[in-house]
Amino acid sequence: MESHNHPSFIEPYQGAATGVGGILRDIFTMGARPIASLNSLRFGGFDHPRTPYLLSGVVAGIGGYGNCVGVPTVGGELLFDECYNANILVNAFTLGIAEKKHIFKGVAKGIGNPLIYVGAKTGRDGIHGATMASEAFSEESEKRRPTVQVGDPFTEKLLLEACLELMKGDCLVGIQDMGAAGLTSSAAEMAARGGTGVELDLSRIPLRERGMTPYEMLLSESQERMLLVAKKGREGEIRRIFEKWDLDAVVVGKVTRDRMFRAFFDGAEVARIPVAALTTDAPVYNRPAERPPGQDELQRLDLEKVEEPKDLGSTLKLLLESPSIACKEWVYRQYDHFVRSNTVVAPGADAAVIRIKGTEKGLALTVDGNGRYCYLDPYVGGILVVAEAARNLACVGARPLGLTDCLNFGSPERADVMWQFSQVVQGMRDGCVALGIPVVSGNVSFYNETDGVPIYPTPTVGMVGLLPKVARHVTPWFKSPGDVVALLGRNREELGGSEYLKVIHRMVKGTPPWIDLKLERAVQQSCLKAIDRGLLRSAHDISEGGLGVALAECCMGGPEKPLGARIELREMMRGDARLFGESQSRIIVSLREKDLNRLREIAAKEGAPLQVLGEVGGSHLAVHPLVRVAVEELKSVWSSGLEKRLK
Amino acid sequence: MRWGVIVFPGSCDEQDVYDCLKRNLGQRPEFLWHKDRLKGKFDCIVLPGGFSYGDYLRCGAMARFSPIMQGVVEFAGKGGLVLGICNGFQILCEAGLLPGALVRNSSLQFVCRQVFLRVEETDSPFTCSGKKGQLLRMPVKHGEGCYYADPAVLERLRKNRQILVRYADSKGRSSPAANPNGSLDHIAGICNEARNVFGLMPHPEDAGEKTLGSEDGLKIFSSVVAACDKKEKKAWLG
Amino acid sequence: MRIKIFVCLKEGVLDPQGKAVERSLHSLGYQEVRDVRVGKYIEISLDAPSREAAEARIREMCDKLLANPVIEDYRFEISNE
Amino acid sequence: MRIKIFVCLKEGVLDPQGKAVERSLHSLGYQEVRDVRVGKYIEISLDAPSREAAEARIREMCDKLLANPVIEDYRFEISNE
Ligand SMILES: Nc1ncnc2c1ncn2[C@@H]1O[C@H](COP(=O)(O)OP(=O)(O)O)[C@@H](O)[C@H]1O
Repeated sequence: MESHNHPSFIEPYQGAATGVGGILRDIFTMGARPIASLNSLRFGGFDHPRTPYLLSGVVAGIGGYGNCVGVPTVGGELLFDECYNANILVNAFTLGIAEKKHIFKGVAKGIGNPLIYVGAKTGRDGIHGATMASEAFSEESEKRRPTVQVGDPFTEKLLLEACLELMKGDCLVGIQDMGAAGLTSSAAEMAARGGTGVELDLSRIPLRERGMTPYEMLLSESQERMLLVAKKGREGEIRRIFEKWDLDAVVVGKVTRDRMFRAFFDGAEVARIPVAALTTDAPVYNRPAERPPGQDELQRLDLEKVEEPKDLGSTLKLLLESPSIACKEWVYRQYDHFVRSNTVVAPGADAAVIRIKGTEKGLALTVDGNGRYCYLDPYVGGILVVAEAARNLACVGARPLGLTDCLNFGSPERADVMWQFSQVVQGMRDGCVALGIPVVSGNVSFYNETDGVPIYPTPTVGMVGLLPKVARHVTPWFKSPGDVVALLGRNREELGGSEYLKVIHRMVKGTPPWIDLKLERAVQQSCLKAIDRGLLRSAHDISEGGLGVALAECCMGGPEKPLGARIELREMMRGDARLFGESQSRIIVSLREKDLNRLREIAAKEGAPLQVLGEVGGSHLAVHPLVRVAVEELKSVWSSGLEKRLK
Repeated sequence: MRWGVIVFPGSCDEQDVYDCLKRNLGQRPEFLWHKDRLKGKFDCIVLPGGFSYGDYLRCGAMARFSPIMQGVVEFAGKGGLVLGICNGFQILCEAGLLPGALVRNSSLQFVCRQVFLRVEETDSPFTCSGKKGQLLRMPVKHGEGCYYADPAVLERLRKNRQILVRYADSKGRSSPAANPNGSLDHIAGICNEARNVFGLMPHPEDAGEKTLGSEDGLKIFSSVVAACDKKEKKAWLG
Repeated sequence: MRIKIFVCLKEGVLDPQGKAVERSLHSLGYQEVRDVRVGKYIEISLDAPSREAAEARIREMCDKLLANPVIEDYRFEISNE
Repeated sequence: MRIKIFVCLKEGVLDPQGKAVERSLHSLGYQEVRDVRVGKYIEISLDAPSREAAEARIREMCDKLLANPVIEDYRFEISNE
């Protein structure tokens, strides 16, 4: 997972596009073919004048790049909050599949082996890009017009095919994408991993512009370039493959013994520095962290003062059409989610499902995050993001294989932000340990703040799960009238940090929902086992908007005709909390009546509460005694919620 | 049957077409590199979807000059079957093998969604296994799939019954809502006058299996197989 | 020589991009704007023995590649930069 | 008044379209072609009390909507058609 937050704010289309390009290169540089992408996006409120422009540009950029390279974008998430007005988040996730025997690393080994530059030519793009990405915004930097890179997905596609073709043979020693700080960091990092040095002849770098200085060549962040270390004597083979794909492949240096990074230009040495000074010996920060004094006040929520709406049906509709909850089809119909013909569950479900050709297996993918929870309680928020992602996988029938993350925060030079950061990381760790999920990679994006105001601490996670039999997968939507609707998990009176408080009462207060990781595990295991045994016809995680919104989504969210449901909710708590509270560890399932007892047995064995809510049927969503609304009406507000704000 | 699937730089769907033919129809397709000349004997050449040459300038504009295309034009001239899907359709139009052009979607946005195609004519090698009025469900995914032709050309297409498939809704009716790109006369795919060259925007190869949501796409490929099986190859000309 | 080539959709071919730009300009308060058309603008440098020779070459390039005669018209200007 | 607006990527900004067109022209045998840039060409009609007034309005429109100052430059010509 990678962030491209700052560039996307400056130039949304190109910023997002090059973000996708970067993460794709990270994948295929390892010898893996990228098979699916997702993205996690945050934008400001719709009353902010730039929001529609930024959103349209980012979505078009993600689609424009991914579609052209031929990698399906199968899912993502998109939330809106004023705290992102001047600092949008664009986090891109890509999954690739590699053969275990054929994994490549960015390592420079074998004294005398050639360093080969492949891909696009070098221009003056993004010089100092790496420093720009790590600087807080101010009115001043807006004016400075940092150089924005333009992506060339066509060249990326050629580079992808050429690299994968090259990797089938045995002439490659190491390979790395030229990312932040370009040639300098890729060459130095490869040398550091190999315990070697590198010598570069800058006069040979393929250039796009005239008169570039060695300094510029070393720091250019031009896209769609890679640095290879090849076996000596095999240069011709490599050149032939890249020629076939119309790409440059030029020997620009060699691996040396002396552990020095050296660059020459026109015969003169222009740089000479120990590799370690650029890599392993870089300073490690230990920044002060402190809980801000205002945190207690933030967590205080007096529900007495929150007036319960008289007409909960209208409230439900308001929530369904609010941009964070509304249908995201406007976004994902701009992404090719079918290419490679593996997509079994397309965007719109709790998790996407792709099959692995030639096997019975499938992979489920999801990205999740809730900055508001982390703002109110970063430790609990950290747990919740992990739990939700795993729950989303459970809903389609997949057990987690691993997690990657992108940690988006304000300036680490602030003690309060560092406190949020360390709390979130601890929470995520505890969540991962409890649920048995390894963290395999990730990314950190700091300085997401403008004029002294940081964004909510926003970790986003990408999680991948395995379905042993892809045909067994389950989707969130009700399937046929007469099916029983049941709830795995427990409703609690919790409104703190909810979308309902935010949208209806304009309040961001309280503590986020409570979580018991044992209960969470029990609920997920029950769902997974029931799916394994073919008992469930649908399963849907309850998240933003609570039970009310989740039920509505079960009724109308699917690609087929909407279905109604008759539900009884007789718990002793206020109606708005019953419907819109965001208690964790809950999954709405539907099943044939004859299977109910078997589900009961599973839930009892796992220790998960199970409660029958009602049945599928009719043309209304009726939650007795709180609301009764025609499903068509819900569908119409939900489907148009996002698009009408973009007009 | 001998299928050739052309790989242009920037093709994305060639593997999907290949797999669909092989796995779902037991065919033995072969990839053809765009820089090569067309050699060997083929019954049907497929130009797959994707972004040949990045779709810079105009979709398909540069691909038509690929060395292999000269052979494809000759092959088509001799009555060989040529199927262009999405970007392939655009290339066939640019190359003059099909009339008209594909322009920017009226929404100005890329569109990826499931659509229904209504089979309009069955006397073609690409639709001969279908029934008139039959609905086929398959995805579209393109930014420039709005078919355009001037009125005289359009009239000719209608008169010669070259419009083989149109966009429709689940009930089989054409309407602006069922038309994903603003295509003239709801055109989803057309053939040439000789009926041996067919281009369509939707992707039959992505609708080849129940697991992927639909197997209606097989109708297009199996029509080709049926047409080629016939002793009298031109039987579909009616 | 530096050549500027303008490629525009033919009269009669729908120009949704032009329409969209016009709508946006109106909503930004530029009510006085009409008849917006959006096309392509291509600049190339060329060595040619004469202006006439250059013209002939460019016409060829446009007919073959740079414009699609089914939907587009083109024109160009030559300057001696 | 009829206005012609040319929007081009700034010098130094990668122009993938231009590069691809150049490569195609070369492979079609137009070896003499160099420095291809592809941009947008926008034509609009406008009523304005004076040329200066028109210029000011157009500059605004370009800055706000028609060009993206981060990566693009623009220029325009006014004619009295
Ligand atoms: N938040 C994180 N969680 C887990 N792993 C991380 C995290 N941040 C970085 N990493 C890992 O540390 C390594 C270096 O990360 P980073 O400095 O972001 O690399 P780059 O800038 O090259 O993408 C990568 O393997 C990355 O996956």
